[in-house]
Amino acid sequence: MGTKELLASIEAILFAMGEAVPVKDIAVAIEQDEEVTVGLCHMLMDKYNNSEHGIHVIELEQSFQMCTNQEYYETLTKIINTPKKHVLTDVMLETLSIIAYSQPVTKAQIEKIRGVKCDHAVNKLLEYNLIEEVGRLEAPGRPMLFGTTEDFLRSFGVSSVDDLPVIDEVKLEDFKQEAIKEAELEFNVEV
Amino acid sequence: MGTKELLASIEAILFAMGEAVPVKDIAVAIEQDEEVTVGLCHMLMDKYNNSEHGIHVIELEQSFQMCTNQEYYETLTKIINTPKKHVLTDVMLETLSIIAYSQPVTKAQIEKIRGVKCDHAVNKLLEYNLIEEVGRLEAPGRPMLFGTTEDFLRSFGVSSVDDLPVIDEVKLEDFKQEAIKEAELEFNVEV
Amino acid sequence: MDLQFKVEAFTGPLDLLLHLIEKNKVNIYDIPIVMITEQYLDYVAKMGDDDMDTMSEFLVMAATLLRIKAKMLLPKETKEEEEVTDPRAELVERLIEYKKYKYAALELKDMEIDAYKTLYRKQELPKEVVEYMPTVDAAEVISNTDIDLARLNDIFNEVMKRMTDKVDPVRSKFGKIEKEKISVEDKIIDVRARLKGLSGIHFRSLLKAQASKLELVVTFLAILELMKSGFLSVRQSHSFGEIYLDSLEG
Repeated sequence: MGTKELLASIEAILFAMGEAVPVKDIAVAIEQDEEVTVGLCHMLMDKYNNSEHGIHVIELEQSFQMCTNQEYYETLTKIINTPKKHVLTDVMLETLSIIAYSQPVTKAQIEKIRGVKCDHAVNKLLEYNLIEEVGRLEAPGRPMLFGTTEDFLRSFGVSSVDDLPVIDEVKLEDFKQEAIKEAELEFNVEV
Repeated sequence: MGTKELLASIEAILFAMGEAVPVKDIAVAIEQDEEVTVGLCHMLMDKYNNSEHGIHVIELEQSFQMCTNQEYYETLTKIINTPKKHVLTDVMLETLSIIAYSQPVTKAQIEKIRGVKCDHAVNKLLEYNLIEEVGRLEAPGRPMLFGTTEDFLRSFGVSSVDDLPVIDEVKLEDFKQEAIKEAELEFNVEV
Repeated sequence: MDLQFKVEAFTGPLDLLLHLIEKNKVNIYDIPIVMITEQYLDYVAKMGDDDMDTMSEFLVMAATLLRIKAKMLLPKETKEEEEVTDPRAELVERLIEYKKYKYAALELKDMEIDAYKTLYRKQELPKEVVEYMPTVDAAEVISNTDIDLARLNDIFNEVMKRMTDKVDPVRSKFGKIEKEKISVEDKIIDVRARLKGLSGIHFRSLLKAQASKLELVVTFLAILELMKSGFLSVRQSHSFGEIYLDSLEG
């Protein structure tokens, strides 16, 4: 085999093996001594290790390995993170509204208001960059405090959380009255 | 990104992914349209698919994949445990050729051509992932339709089922002559 | 001629038939049906019957051959204009069709030998790529929904309403949480306090003051208990008429 074929052989070996391949194993496969083999591997490195290649060849102790050129990691992240649909579920919206109006707030506080766990919703909102950690509560366990992000405000076209529509106490009182009326109605029907 | 960088990106993608990567996924990752992407992949094929490379790039329907150059198989066997080969019997090959050339096709249609039941062969081919269920025929009993898989293309070294060798009458005649000769030989031995 | 065949040597009756046609160097479009049928039957007779399934397929073909043979030997009763179809035509068509795939199978076999020499690689993504979390554009997430500030406000109001309902003193009596707190003893004290010194109290008005089904039931039990203990009496002027409660306590 000529140099070209030997280089191609090493290329095939490193590609198919994936992991780091000891020089002595390569030498046996291409039927050359180790010194020649190392020389050939270095030639292959010269050929591959430039920005025109998405594949690089690296030397590790007495081994060689093929790997991805770091310059192209970003492209790779795009292929494994195919754009997902970012959906806001009702639970996420509720959690977001509580955080928006009660910030800074802990998970436990959100759960007290909603009556159910909210870990998943909080994690998703963090991932969506709508909320962020804004500190820790000075209380046992120092729980994390969450608040909305600047991106959140921008998305709604407001510059500060103070610009969020006010929740009026009158409305809350209305709810209470409504609840009482409902209870009475229910009672009349039953008797 | 210039062409060189785009080619390097595709190189990185195909190398890292290992499996066949759909053109549409590559297109998204390199932020080019599919047509341009196919063109770039073909350029990469031109660059790699010669005896100076141990790595080749193959096209499989709407996907591209990196693999080793067949020429270096012997060298590779010295260092790698080559994957176990599925033994395909004549019955399985006949069944497979009917599916490959007539897909999508039902078991009943295969049996009509071969004049024998083919359940065993079909099950084995399914097990070997050479064929798969591709739908159901709109007919009484809604029988399953079979077609070949991507593994089939790889196992027989074709890019698409359209690239399967054409069975023309001339070839059939050649085949006949060959068979006659074989038969004569066989006959002479047998008598 | 002593032909030694193995069953597995042929993939099926069509395969055997093709073999016989080619061995005898006869034209597939003009099969000497008598000879071929004879040889075919000869072969089938030598077949072991250990594989009944395969055997039956071979016998079906034998029957077909015999039928064709019979048709060809029979004098042709045809009207002059009518074109005679060769009894062998259908079989020939099947043989040609089958032969096509048998040939393709041989091609595939060759192709597989070469293709097998190609090796692939397992997916190996760099750690940094696998662990990478894409940053999500918050504005895009929001714009994908029909949510605006007013909606967010409404949602918060709804959440608060639900919470208020839960802690509301009246509403809470409908809930499951405080069920256990209503005891007959408490109700007895309650009813006695309300009725003490009064007579002609509407039974209905007493029940009306109760907020939940559970309280209704407990109040009823309390009244029964108070009657039994002689603290109050119950009267009704006629069936389905108003029920009055009279306290027997001063």
